[in-house]
Amino acid sequence: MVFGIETGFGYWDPLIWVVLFVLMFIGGYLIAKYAAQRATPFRADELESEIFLSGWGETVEKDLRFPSKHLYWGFRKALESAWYRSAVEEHSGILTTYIFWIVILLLILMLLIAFGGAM
Amino acid sequence: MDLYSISLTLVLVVTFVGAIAAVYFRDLLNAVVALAVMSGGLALAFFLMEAPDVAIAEAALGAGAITAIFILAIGETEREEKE
Amino acid sequence: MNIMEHIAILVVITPLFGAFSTPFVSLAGKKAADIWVGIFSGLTFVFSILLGLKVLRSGIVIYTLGAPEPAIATVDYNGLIFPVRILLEVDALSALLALVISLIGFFAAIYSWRYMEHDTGVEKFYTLFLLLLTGMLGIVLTGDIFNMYVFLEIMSISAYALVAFRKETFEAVEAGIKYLVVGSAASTLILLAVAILYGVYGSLTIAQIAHLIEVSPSPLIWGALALYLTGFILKAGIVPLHMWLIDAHPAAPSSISALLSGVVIKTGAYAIIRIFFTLYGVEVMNRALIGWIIVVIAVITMFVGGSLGLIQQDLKRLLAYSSVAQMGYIALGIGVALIAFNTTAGDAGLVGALFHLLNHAIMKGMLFLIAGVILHQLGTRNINEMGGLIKKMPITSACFIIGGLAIAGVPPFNGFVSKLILYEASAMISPALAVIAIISSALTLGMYLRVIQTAFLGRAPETLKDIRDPPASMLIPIVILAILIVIFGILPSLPVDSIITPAVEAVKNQASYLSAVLP
Amino acid sequence: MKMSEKPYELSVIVRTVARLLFGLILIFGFYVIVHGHITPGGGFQGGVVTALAVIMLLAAYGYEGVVTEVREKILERFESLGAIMFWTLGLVGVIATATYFADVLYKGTPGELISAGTIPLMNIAVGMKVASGVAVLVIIMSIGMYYSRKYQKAEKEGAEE
Repeated sequence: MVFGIETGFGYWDPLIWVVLFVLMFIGGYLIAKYAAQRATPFRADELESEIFLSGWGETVEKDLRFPSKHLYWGFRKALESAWYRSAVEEHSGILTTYIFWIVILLLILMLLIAFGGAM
Repeated sequence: MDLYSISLTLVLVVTFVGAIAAVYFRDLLNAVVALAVMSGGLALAFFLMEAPDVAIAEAALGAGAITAIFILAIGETEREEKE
Repeated sequence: MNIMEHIAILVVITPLFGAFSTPFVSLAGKKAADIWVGIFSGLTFVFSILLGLKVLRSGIVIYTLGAPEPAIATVDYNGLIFPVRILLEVDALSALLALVISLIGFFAAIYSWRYMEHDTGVEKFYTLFLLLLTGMLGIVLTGDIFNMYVFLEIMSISAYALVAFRKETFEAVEAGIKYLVVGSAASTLILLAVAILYGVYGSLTIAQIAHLIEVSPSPLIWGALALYLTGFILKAGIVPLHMWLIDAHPAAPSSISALLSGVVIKTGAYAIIRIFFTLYGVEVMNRALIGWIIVVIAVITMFVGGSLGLIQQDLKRLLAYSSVAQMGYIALGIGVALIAFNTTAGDAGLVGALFHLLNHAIMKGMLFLIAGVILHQLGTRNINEMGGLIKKMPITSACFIIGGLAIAGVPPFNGFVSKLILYEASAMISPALAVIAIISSALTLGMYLRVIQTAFLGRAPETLKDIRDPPASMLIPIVILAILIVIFGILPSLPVDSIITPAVEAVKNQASYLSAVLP
Repeated sequence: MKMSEKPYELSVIVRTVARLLFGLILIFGFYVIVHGHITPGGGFQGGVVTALAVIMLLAAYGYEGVVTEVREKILERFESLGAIMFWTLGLVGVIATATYFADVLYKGTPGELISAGTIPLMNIAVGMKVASGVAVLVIIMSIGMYYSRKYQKAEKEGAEE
């Protein structure tokens, strides 16, 4: 079999995934087509076509772009104070910080390897 | 102590003093001259340790070219180092 | 002259000649220089393929400079036979790296034809470009630690100059100077390590030093190992010495970013593998300790790269953080291979590391070329200013989506296969490692989904009206690399069986590397 | 610091000595390059010495005084030529059915000037490359300074008006 590969203690066959992906695409396309047929056409002139968005004002079509900062916002919010604030501060772009890290890593590796490296 | 060790020690002391002075001086031109002295001492040390090839390279580059480049660059800046 | 006999040196000297003849050729105009560079990087690629075929067919290739015959590496001095000559020693690992480097180099050269059309001083750009290629190929092919340092400096100095090539932008000059300072610090540490090894063993040939370390390990060499490791960790862009990469890779012209992120940092990984498995050998070192150091660094690298990439707004900066994260995966494979050397887990770790190295070179090379296309066509690198690009430039967008999903480890692309092997290898050591690796992969997926969602899908802003796919000479390298991603994903055993497994065997078989040179 | 009227020029003594020494240093540099295979020194060291002659002129006369004598575009080509020469001399070994960099030319008697095969030629190639490379480096630096001086001066005059 040309497809597939041994991975240590398992076997990975991409062919089945390819078939699955193709089936999923066909299924999604059919559903989208069916939905497009069945959906009521949008009538802007009629009163009942106004969209009610949970009490908010109607969204303007121009604002419907989805900026990148909204994705994974929960993850970022959760780690904001614990990790991101200090990490972004550390990447300050100041050259002495970079040199500082070289010295620190060299010290750690020297201590660990010079005294424990030999068998 | 034979003559060789004495002269080598002397040259290395000159090198060391030059290096310290290069860091110590606040006038950049003086620091560059001290650096050139250090390079000269280093070149002499290389020569005493029977590496004339390296000595020539060190003398030409360290004492000559780099000093000239530094002096050209200092001409563009303030001479005194400020806090 | 028989070309196959001299193939090892031809791989190194072809780009070298191209580099220094380009200023003369460019007197005849920019078109001539373009074609000249295309010819020479293409020739390098062809020679690398031939070299790889020779290594696969007849084992380790020795090429000695200045000897009456290529295979004579030793000198007879009063009955004492030992190697002193400068030599290239090419095993399957070196050949694999040379192939990857010259592949990405060739595509980046062709891409540069149109990408650099608005810049001045293109002949200097091409000279530095080919010198960068020379340096990388020299590092992976040489069998001599001092030559490795020399080629490392050739590579690094051309990289510093290329990062600062667009000298009219403040960002490029600043990044270039930062890269210069930290890169020189790392090179100095590496030179110090070479000096220590030479002082202890009186030799510079890798095989000879490895043999002497096996016979009489001196305590000084562990200091040299720490210096080596620090230097090459910086060159490989692994946390905590990754910060220059984040500044330098976005600032360079995009074809250079593709080379820097695709292959230049891989030479650091290659050197780490070569030092651990060939120069020192796994027998004399405390494998568990050093392996765990590498694994811990790798885990931190994956998390830092993934999590900080998630908050970037600049496309090329995001790609640079992604490179950091992927270098973590490669380091994880190396660490696992050290801890569990010569077991199923160790072999899988090495296969995963080398396969991911190949895959990441292709994927990140392609992604940076696409970032260059976007910069060239739109004039912006900010993700939030893009949108709906898939309608304007369908081929480029399709390639980016393929590359982004592949690098995030989505089946059925090639990144998934190599990451799967790495997950399983690390799970055999400790399941927690595999969990962290999968979480980091999810972070990578997050950052690429952001780009795909915001820049390629969605609605186009008013400002982007007449945007088209780039000209053919920029598009063809991207498309070929995308096709390679899909092929390696669907037929993973094709590259693994033909080039990765021989390289893994070469890494594990230190004895044959030594016996090829020693009398 | 007060700016002198001329952009960059040292005293007459320095300029005269520099003009007189220029040729001598150049000749010494060539000597070190050519005798690289029999005495200490070689292409690199001699090249740096040769470049020092140009640097000395630069220090004494400034960019304007030197650019008429030494053109950096020609020096750049010269540097590439040195590299190509070195590369080609390496290839001589391959053509003579040995390996790259093999020393196949006439060996001669050790200690004489015409001996050691390709090595003196390689020294000359390296000398060309290093001399022109270091000289170009400093000339380009001083070009940058010349223009920044000019720019500052123009700005000052603009501010006075």
